[in-house]
Amino acid sequence: MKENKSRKKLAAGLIIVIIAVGTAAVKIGAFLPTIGDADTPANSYVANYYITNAVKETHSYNIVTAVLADYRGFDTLFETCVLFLSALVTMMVLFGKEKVPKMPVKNLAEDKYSAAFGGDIMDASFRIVVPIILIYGIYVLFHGEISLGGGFQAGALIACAYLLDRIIPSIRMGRGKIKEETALIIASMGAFFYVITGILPMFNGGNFLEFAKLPFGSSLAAESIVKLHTAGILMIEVGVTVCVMGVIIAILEVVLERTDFDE
Amino acid sequence: MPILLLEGLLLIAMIAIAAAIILGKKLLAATVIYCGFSLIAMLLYTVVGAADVAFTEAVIGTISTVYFIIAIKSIKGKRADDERK
Amino acid sequence: MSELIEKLEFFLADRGIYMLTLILFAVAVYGMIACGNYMKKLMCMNMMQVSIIFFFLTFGQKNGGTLPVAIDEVLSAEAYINPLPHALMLTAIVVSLGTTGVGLALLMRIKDIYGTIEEDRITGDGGKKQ
Amino acid sequence: MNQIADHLPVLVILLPLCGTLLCPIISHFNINAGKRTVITALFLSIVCAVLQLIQVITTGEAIHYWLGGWAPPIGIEFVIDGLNGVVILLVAIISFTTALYSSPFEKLERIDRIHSAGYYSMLAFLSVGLLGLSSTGDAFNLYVFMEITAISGYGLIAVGEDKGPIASFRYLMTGTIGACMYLLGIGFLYAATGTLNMADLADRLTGLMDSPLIVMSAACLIVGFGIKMALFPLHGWQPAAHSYAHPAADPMIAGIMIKIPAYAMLRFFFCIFDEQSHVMQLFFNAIGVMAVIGILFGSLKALRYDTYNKILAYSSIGQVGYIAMGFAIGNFYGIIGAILHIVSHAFMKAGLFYTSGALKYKYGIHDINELGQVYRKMPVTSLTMVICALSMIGLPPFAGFFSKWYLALGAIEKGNYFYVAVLILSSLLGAIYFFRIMEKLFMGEKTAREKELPEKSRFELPWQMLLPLLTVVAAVILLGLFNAYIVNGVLKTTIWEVVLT
Repeated sequence: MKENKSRKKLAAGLIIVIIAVGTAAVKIGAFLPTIGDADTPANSYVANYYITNAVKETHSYNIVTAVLADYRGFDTLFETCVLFLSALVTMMVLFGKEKVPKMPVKNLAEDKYSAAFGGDIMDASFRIVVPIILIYGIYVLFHGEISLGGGFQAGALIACAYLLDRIIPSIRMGRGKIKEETALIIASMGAFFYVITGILPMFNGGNFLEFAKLPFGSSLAAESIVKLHTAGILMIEVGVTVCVMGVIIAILEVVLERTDFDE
Repeated sequence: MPILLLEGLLLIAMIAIAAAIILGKKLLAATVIYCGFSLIAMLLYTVVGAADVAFTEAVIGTISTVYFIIAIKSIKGKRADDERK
Repeated sequence: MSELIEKLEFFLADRGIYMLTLILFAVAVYGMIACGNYMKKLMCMNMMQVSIIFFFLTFGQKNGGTLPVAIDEVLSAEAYINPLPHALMLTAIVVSLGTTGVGLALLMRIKDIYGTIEEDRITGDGGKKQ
Repeated sequence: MNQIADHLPVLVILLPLCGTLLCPIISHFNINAGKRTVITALFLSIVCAVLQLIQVITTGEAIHYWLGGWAPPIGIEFVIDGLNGVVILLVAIISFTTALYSSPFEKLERIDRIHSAGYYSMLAFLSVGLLGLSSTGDAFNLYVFMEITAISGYGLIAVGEDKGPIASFRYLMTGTIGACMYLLGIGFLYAATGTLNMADLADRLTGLMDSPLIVMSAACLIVGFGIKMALFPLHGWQPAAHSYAHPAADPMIAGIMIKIPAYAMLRFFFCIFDEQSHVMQLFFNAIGVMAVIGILFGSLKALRYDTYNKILAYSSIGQVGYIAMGFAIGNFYGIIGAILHIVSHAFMKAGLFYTSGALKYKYGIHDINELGQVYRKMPVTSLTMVICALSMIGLPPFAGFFSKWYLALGAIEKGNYFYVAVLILSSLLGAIYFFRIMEKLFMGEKTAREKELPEKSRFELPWQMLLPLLTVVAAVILLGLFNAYIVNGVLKTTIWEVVLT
């Protein structure tokens, strides 16, 4: 009874919020630029510079990747750091503290249907899926500047491939586990690789993350500078991939450690 | 330009899902609906033209739903343990 | 009928989409404040972030613009959608994943310590006690 | 790296970042080496901060550092002027001393490798976030740094005492709402101007100040920054978070984590928005009301508690109110007062939390009723406590007096005597609750019993803990004695040129 009453209260509050904010938002919306208009300040000032110059300056056909990895590469560095930090915090909060008591291991051959996460069909199909996911992940990584995708998605896909391998069969078999600490170290190394990529130009007279001054090319011709931008973007994407992969593996390993699927 | 109409419909669906999650009773059901929410969000990003963001949202939606389900599993599992004792 | 649709679309372009986005934002914030269950609070937090991300993407739209993936080297500014909000929101979306991960970890720890994730039970047990 | 001097602004942040990223792998081989890496990196960061501040003062111009070599509206830039040079130095000093201070606690708890390395990584990440927050010149970059600060803060609060996780979870909820409000505010600004660089925003906003978009944006930013700096009606997360955080990291969380958002708010409201416009005056009045209620509420609430950390936490709510009051006054003296209060209160509150941690370390004391006669065993700690408390109350030779003095001058110049009355009243209340602590300290009966510590030290505390205490005492006294030089030599020109234009 009491629960029903509180739910009614909740619903009433919800309706009030929707109506109140709706009426207020109609007024606010009128001041915001009309959707689809190309001449608003948001669409015409800095954005046009990116669109017209990105390919020329960075040789990255995906303009979003160009902005993300080159023009605003510093943001992306700290975005990677945020992910690493979240893995670190998860680890600090959960690792080694009052684990769930593991159920005694039953004779697994007898109830293999209940023991595994998936069952036989998943067990058979994942063997086909995992290599494809891996290949797709690597494709997304190296193709990120031409088509959609980039380091983050690639890292997540590779981590997903590992996780399928981890979740579906190995609760029965217990093989192929990356330790939590190892995963965390992999993640930190990925982020550190990003930082190193940023520091290298500083030895060559450039600013932090200034890919045009990467100490790889010898000539200062325009073509080689564009190639240096490509190299720089690729390097940081690799760093992001490694970091994201490590982070997702670390978090899920920590969490899986506390979970029983034997119910 | 019927795209805006589509956007509006998707947004209304998202508001409905948000209300359902807030008012719903069962946690697991809320998680499954939340998965639908991130699917609609992905569609919305695609409609708007942000294909990169949609790709990321698809990946993140999957991962965060897995997080939520594992968390519920671990929380539920322990409660079952407590009751057994 | 088509006239009605045209009017509706004009309304949506002018203010309707913003209105719906802000309503979604408000509903999510309301859920974060009013829901008693911490898991639901986390879901509402995610929804709030989605609404903000969508808010940024809305005013990057352009009539007649296509995806910001260039086909050739000569580009005109009108032909492509504004790429800057997309790049910003990619960052924001990843940050939101990080926050969710931390939130879930804390949730499990709270479950370990208090044995529940309902807010009234926790505050009743002495969460607010000095 | 032929010219290190060119890269100082980014090196200040990069050194702790490298330290924190290398800490897990180095700790894998040797725990102490990982810890020392972080501490060394933080120390080098202080050196860079000092060098860059000297460079700013001698040349008299702001340093602009273009990250990635892209010019400002296209790329991200760091802007270092006299104002944030001081704030960066403050953050670097407190991060270093806190990292040093943490090492004895680790032996006390006998924690394993991962937790030790993770603790130092999080501490250094907090430092990175705060340093970035105060040096960046890009609005969206500020959001990213804000999240770095917040997430490392959640971690450091959650690994604290038993109620840490719940305090941390509440902070996570509130803090995320704050960050989203900030992002919404940036969204409105971006919709109105099309740029994210702060200097460029200021240029393009002239003449737009009465537009409803800007009003909405300012409202969102007040809520966002207000949550992050625990301004009065939005302070809900703060007392629990500050009381239950890890005792070694608490000085940093309580000392600077709520001050740097206040500094960022100053940058937004005075450098980007036109503070003379009619709309902003209304907002400043609103902030003033929040500040006054916050000051009185925090001081009164602090009287009610017996837990040392709770008293300090509620006192922080009041002290943040002073900073907000400085913004509300809005003239030269008000800004000077706010900036000086950011710096001096960071040292004072960090010092008080250092003493709180020392008491926990040696006696396990949480409650002020157990403080009796502790001063005989811990003279330096008691001295620090007394000096910081006197400075908090606002007695003349110490740093806390001067910030209140400038705030009062500003209020008088503006003709607002109500603020002066509030300042005096709250100083009296502060005197009451700090003298309560000191009375217990010097006149109470002896009740506390020493804990058994893992290692004996020659002094009352290990030297790693004494050094931060002495640093804070020195800073509070020096800031008081050389106040005129700091104001005239460093802050004055910058405030006239950058803030009040």
